[in-house]
Amino acid sequence: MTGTPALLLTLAPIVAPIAAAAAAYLMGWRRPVAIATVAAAAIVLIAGAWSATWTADGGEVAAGNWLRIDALSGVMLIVIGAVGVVATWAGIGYLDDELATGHTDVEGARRYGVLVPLFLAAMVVAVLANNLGLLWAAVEGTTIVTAFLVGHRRSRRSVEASWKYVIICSVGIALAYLGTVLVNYAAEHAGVEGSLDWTQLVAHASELDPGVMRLAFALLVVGFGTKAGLVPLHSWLPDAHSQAPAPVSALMSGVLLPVAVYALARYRVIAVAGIDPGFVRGLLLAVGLASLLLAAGLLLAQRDYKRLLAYSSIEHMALAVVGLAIGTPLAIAATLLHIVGHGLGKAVLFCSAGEILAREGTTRIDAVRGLFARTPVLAGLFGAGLVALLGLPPFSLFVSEIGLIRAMVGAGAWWVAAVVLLLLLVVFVAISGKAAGILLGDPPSRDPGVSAPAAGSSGVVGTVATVAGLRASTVVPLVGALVAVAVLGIVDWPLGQLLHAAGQIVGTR
Amino acid sequence: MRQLLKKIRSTGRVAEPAPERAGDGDVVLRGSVQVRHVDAGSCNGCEIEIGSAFGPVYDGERYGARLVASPRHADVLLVTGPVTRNMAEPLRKAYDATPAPKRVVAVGDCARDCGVFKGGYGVEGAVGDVIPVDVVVRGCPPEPPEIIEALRGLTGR
Amino acid sequence: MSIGWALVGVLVIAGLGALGAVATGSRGRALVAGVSTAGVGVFGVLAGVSALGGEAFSKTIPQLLPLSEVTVTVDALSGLFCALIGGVAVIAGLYNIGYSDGHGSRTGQSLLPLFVAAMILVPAAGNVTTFLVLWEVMALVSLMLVLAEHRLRPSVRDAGVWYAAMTHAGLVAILLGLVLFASKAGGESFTALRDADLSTTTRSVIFVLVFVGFGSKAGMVPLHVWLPRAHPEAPSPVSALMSAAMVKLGLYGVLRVGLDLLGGGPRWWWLLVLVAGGVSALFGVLQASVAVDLKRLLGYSTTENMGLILLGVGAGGMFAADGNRTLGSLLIAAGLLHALNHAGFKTLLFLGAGSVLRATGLRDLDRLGGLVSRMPATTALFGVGALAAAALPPGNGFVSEWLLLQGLIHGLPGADAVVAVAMPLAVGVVALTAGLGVATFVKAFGTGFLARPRSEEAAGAKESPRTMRFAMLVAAAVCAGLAISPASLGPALTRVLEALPTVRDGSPLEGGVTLRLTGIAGSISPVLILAGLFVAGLLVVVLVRRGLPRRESLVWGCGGTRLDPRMEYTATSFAEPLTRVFDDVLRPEHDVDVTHHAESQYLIESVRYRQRVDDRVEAALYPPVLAAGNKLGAVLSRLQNGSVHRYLALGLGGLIVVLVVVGLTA
Amino acid sequence: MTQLLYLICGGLLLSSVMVLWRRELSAIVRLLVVQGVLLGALALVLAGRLDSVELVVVAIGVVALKAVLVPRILRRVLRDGNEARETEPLVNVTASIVAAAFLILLAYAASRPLVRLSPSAETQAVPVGLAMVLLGFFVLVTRRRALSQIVGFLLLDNGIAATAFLITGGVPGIVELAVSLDVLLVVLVLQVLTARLRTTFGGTDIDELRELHD
Amino acid sequence: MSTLGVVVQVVLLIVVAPYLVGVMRQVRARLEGRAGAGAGQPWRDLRKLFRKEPMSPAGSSWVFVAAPAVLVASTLVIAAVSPFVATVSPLDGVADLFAVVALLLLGTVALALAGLDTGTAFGGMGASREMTVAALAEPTILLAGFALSARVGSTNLSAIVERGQQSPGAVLSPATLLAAVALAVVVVAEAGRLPVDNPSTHLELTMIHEAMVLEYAGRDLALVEFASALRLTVLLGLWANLFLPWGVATTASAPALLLGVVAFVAKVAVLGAVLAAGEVFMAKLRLFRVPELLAGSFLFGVLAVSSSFFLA
Repeated sequence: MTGTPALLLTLAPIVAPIAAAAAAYLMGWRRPVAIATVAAAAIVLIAGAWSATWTADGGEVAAGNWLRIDALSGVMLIVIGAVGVVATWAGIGYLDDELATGHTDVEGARRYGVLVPLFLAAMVVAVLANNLGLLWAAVEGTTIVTAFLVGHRRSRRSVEASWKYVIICSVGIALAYLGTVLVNYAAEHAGVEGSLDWTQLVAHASELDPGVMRLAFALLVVGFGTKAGLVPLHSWLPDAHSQAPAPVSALMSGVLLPVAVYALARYRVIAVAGIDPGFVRGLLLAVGLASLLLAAGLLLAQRDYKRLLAYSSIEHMALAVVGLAIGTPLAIAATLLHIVGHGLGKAVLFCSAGEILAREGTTRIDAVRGLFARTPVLAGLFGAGLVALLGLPPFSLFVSEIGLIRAMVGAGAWWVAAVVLLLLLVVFVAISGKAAGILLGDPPSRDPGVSAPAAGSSGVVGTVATVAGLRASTVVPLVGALVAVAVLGIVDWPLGQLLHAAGQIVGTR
Repeated sequence: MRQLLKKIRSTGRVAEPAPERAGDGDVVLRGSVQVRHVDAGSCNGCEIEIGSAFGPVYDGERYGARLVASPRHADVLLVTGPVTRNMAEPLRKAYDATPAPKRVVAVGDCARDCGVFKGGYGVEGAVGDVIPVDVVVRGCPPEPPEIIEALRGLTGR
Repeated sequence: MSIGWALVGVLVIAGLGALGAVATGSRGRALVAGVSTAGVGVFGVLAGVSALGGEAFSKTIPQLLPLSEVTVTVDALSGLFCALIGGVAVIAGLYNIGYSDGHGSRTGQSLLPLFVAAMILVPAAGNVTTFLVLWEVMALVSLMLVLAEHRLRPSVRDAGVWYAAMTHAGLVAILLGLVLFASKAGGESFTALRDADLSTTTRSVIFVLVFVGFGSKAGMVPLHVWLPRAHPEAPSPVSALMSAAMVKLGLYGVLRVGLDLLGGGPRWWWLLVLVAGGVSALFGVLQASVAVDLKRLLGYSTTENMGLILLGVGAGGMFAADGNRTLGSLLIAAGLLHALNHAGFKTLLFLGAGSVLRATGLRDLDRLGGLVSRMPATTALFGVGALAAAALPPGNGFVSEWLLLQGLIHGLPGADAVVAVAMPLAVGVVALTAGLGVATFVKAFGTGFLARPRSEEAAGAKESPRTMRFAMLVAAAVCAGLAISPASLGPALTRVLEALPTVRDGSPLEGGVTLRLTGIAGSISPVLILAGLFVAGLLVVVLVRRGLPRRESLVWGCGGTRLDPRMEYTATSFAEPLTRVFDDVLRPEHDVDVTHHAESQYLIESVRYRQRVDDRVEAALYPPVLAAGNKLGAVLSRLQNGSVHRYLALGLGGLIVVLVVVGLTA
Repeated sequence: MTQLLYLICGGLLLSSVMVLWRRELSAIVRLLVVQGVLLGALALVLAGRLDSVELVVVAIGVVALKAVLVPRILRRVLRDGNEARETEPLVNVTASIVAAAFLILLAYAASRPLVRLSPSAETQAVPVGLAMVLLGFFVLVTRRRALSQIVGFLLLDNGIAATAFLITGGVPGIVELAVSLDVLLVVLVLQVLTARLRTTFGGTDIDELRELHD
Repeated sequence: MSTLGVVVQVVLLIVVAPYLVGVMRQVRARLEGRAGAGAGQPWRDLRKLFRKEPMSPAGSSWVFVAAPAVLVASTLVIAAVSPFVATVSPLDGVADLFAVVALLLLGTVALALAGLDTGTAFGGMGASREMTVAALAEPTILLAGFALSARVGSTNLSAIVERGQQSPGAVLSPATLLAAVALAVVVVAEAGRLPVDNPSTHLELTMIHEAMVLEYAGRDLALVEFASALRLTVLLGLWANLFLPWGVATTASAPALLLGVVAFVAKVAVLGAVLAAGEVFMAKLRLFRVPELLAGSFLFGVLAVSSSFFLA
């Protein structure tokens, strides 16, 4: 599809969040603005779903040279939209609590209201960009937008986290820029018209100079790998994710990291055509497996549940990158399904972890005990999210992990499959052991006054619908997300065709 | 082992010839008497004699009398000594634990009438004061043939 | 009823049951969950029986499961396991009505029918992904059921984590094996796998992987560690379902992949199975014989029985690989029969243990006792199960162990050295296992139920409600049926063996009253044994009934005035000789605490003695792994020490490495 | 012209190494100004060689941004605090210089394929850009002050810009604009964060940021 | 007609069993220089015990009452089906070596449970020890059975005995001899004789079998004693006929049965006498040396099986 409808379809998901941001800027954080933000995210989701009617069978929605939706972008749009809806919806309650407990003020809430939709918009631009330079700029933009979101609370720790976040990500993304420059160089030299247009580059991929492209791809992997939380510049991730407000963590983990992986997927298509596929696979595998090992080891040693979730994100992104490395259509489809499932699952986890933090006042794993006995609904959400993230059925991550393993073995890399499975086993043991401590058992008897944080915000809670002590506005989107992940794991229809098409775009035999 | 064999051969039978049969014995127990020995406070003189009554020389077993480990298995309680305060209850229990039909044989003067211990502060009384006695064997201590004689009166062999 | 509709019934009832249990209040919840579980079980049995009757079913649903599709295939082999699981579920469901009445948790009760449904569907899976999904659903649901009582005991949490970890490790092995299989075969439906033409090495790798995975589910040593933890901690109907039904799916997996999909294999595969089975049987029974926790004892006994079953299957596979189909089919039939028998008596035993637990709150045999007069029906029914589990006639366990022994000893003529060494040892293992098994169940029944109670809890025990007793009665009846007429299962077992191409060889057993083996000389008649015992017993009773009436008297305590129940032999003391004999294997730990009088150290106020027998395999194998994991974590967390400079240095280092690599590989 | 080009590149490299050497923060900012001017000059030279008007505009923009705007922000950061000097770096100066030599060699080795693709005077100088990137990274790794880290990042960015100029005469205009905007925004963000660091931690020694760790 | 054989055999064993015990006691008494009570004393004891009052200890249950009957019944079944006098039996489906072993074990279990049911320390101790010995004896029995059946291709006792009669030379084969030794040890252990257990001990701490039955009285005790005599007879008879199968009737004709009866009585009497004589020379082993003895016999069992394979 091209022309004006295409332009509308591509611009709507960009403009809607920007409009919401503008509204927040003008009106401050109010209920209508909050709803508008959710609506903006919903528009992204709808745009993704709608575009699927063209892209699922291999078509595309193009608006000029700059913006374009194909199946791959479509999947990413759906991820952004879906996770965005969940995070912004659950964020309403979060911000209410923050305001009620004095952790933030009206100005802080306004800033939150402006930055979150901008963050969404930047990511939408990144996945819609057909120009790799624009893609880079959008990804870099997310760093700038989220810098103040990470440091939203202005405590020592959040300032520290945001400094680390900005410095490390800026460096990483600068390296990606260098890679982009080199691609541009190779493209100009090969006489590619519109030298950073992805469609053009793919068309002429085999003519690009392999020497330059190798260097470029290596820099891009390190650079975008930074944003995706991959070794060696992964270190910002646990700090930023554990300090950011829960909905922002959800967005960063569930969407931002996959967007960076998405960028790598785009570049991979160009790289494999021109240079030795063994180099591409080897590089991605090295980065992916090293990240997986790192995540597994640090999960074992973890004492903080928000950092636990952060390392789990590294683990899943590492899996996704291993999927890219394998690169068969099945591997790509499985990777994308994995990203979808991970995004929704992680959103649930971060939001519920935020709720736990609000109640318990600590993020230490061994300080939280017997959650099921005290707040069954919250513990249920957290537990179900973990089950999903550990890759257990009926959630889609199980199917996608099997798909990934099948793809690995099918591509002859059965040793990779073995290593990945082993590391995933370590991850499983680590997370399940710690989760059991948090969730199960009889709660420690404590003074009735200490568990007051939830009660402290009752002034606000009293006015909204609650489910077992939780806001409906928190429970509904989280339950919805879990149901969605489960449905995706059982039924083929919503995404199957789209994933298949995306697999055909990125995948190589 | 060869030495033992040689000794067995050289020793031969040590049991003395059995005296004449004393009577027809008890109707129920005829031919078989299992004996539970209860020391109710004896000076152990009677015990030595009982021991030799079941030794190879007097061989009480040839008349169908056999020592057993539990009153449940016994037909006859062979009680010795004056019944001390501490042993009165156990003696009653042992009697109760013995299945009917059962007989009690009081062995020795002490068992019969407390002997020299009569009136002692720790003595409850004679055996007959605690449980019903059927046969009394006199003597301090009685000799093995007298004990055997009493038992043969029950087995009838 | 057609298999397809039966499976639909399984799903529908499970779904309705789960929803119903969620919606019902605490009063009716156990009833809803129990009835629906039993209902699911009934449909499972129906499906299984149809399949065993010769009906086959296959259906593919491409709309389900992204990246793959759902394929359901039911043949006789699947049918046997569907029926087995269904049967256990019917009993456990009925039992649950009384057991969980009023205090079953919403989650635990609503998951019960789903668990059964998942188990019934596992053997019906027809392609790799479907199988794995159902397998893992089953694992997950069972995990949640194990955790159902997490608030009551901290040990539940540990058990859950161990269970989760081990079952996931098993999944990893199975997943890798099956995926490798599917990728080499070029398709993931079982039909494609069956037709695949693979190299011997590949086949061996696949077999070893899946055997490790299924072995972990079947409780094979050294992957059994979850079993004696998880089974005791789960609510009793769940213990019964896990121990009697779920572990059997490990056997199903070995049979399905090893003998059906891979179509047999070289002899060493099956020697491996045999050895693993033998080791598990011995280790399991040894641990059971010294266990003091009733449910832990039953858990180890499951390891033992699964070991025996796999020993039979391994020996059968060996003979089949040698071309001796007569013995191959006989031994595998023996294994299958023992699987059925084990399902029967282990259900009964776990339910019995559950009744005891419910009545007294105790699993500790040392503190039980005296239940025979307080819970007469439960005691009698547990006794029936114990008799069967001890593999004594006229119990049902005897027949299958007899078959197993027959198969093992007939392999000797015409054998080569491997068989000639393996078979006597296997017979020795089976015999020692049987002997220790008898001691184990004498202990369980004798110290747990007989004599006088050793604690106030046991003294206050009340008989279980009628539904629980009825469920146990059904289980006992099933055991009795299996004991009396094993020959009637002949046709069904024959049909199962027909699904295993390298093994099938006519019907391995036949006959009515007397069970006869085909191809070799051997016959046994459980009915006659039972009749003989009955007649002889009657004769004895009639002949000696005359005489004086029975009298009750105090226990003979050598005249002692006080004889309290603490002086009774306990389970620990009962097992003491065995503990001492197998000292080197069990390595018991003794603690002696001596408390002296305050006035003088020569006067002792009390002596406290405690003996603990830990799982030595676990102690030897698992702590080093855990330590290595922690070490890895400690090393890696040094990378993450908070310093931005270190983080950036890591990045610079990475960049330099990448640049060097790019430069070098140019 | 080629000589001029090489001279400018030499100046760029030298100024990067000087950053490693100097301790005065104000001097380091001055070095950044110099580097900004040299980058502008590089763009101008290239504009001359490639006959590109667009590059002239870019050159002006570069000077405005990198020699005027950004240093101004940095000076404000410097003025707000009272930390005039870099504290003891994590790697001492001598070792830094040796490391710099190694990094420059690595840059030469790594950029061989770039040179090989189209050997010209400009591309011969590409290793300088790459070396600046690595040196900037090195500054980030070893220098403790918040300001020094910003400078490190800017050095890295300048290196990339130089590389971009040298190999293709710059990326497409809109991308260039976006990149510049991004750099500016990053510096602004970092400036705000530095201020927050100062209020929450009482200083800008980045090595003090050790609360978040495993 | 074969039913006659069964009846004859059962009656014979019932009659003979107490006499066997009497003979053994008499042999022992004579070797100890005593006169002895005569071979008929066990029957006199039994007659008296049957007339006495049975007693149940307080707190015991139906298990205690039922155990003696089960013990006797299980032994009677063995007495009925095994080829003691004749190999033709209508109960062929039961005359399996493994079934017989299992039935023996069933009796042991019944008694052990009764011992536990009394709730005394001695009962439990006896049960514990008895089960330990039984468990450890099990591998030897089955392996010896394996060795014997390997030659015949069946574990049916009649088949093994008949084969032994057809080829008398095979009795002297290494496998059979080794199996005989192994089984002899097991017979001693199962029958509760020295050096595993001392049937005439009065010291509770050394008891195994006796400790379990300490609470039995009257006709219960009679049944237990009778059963233990019958088990001894059955075990000795089985051993005799498996290794010395001469004289066992292969048809149900009267002369053959008569010969069978005579041969059986003679064999059992001789074996009993030998066993009793041997006991005079032996002391009881410490309980924890018993496993060593049984392990030794297990080794013989393994050797028997492998020699039947490697030396065949």
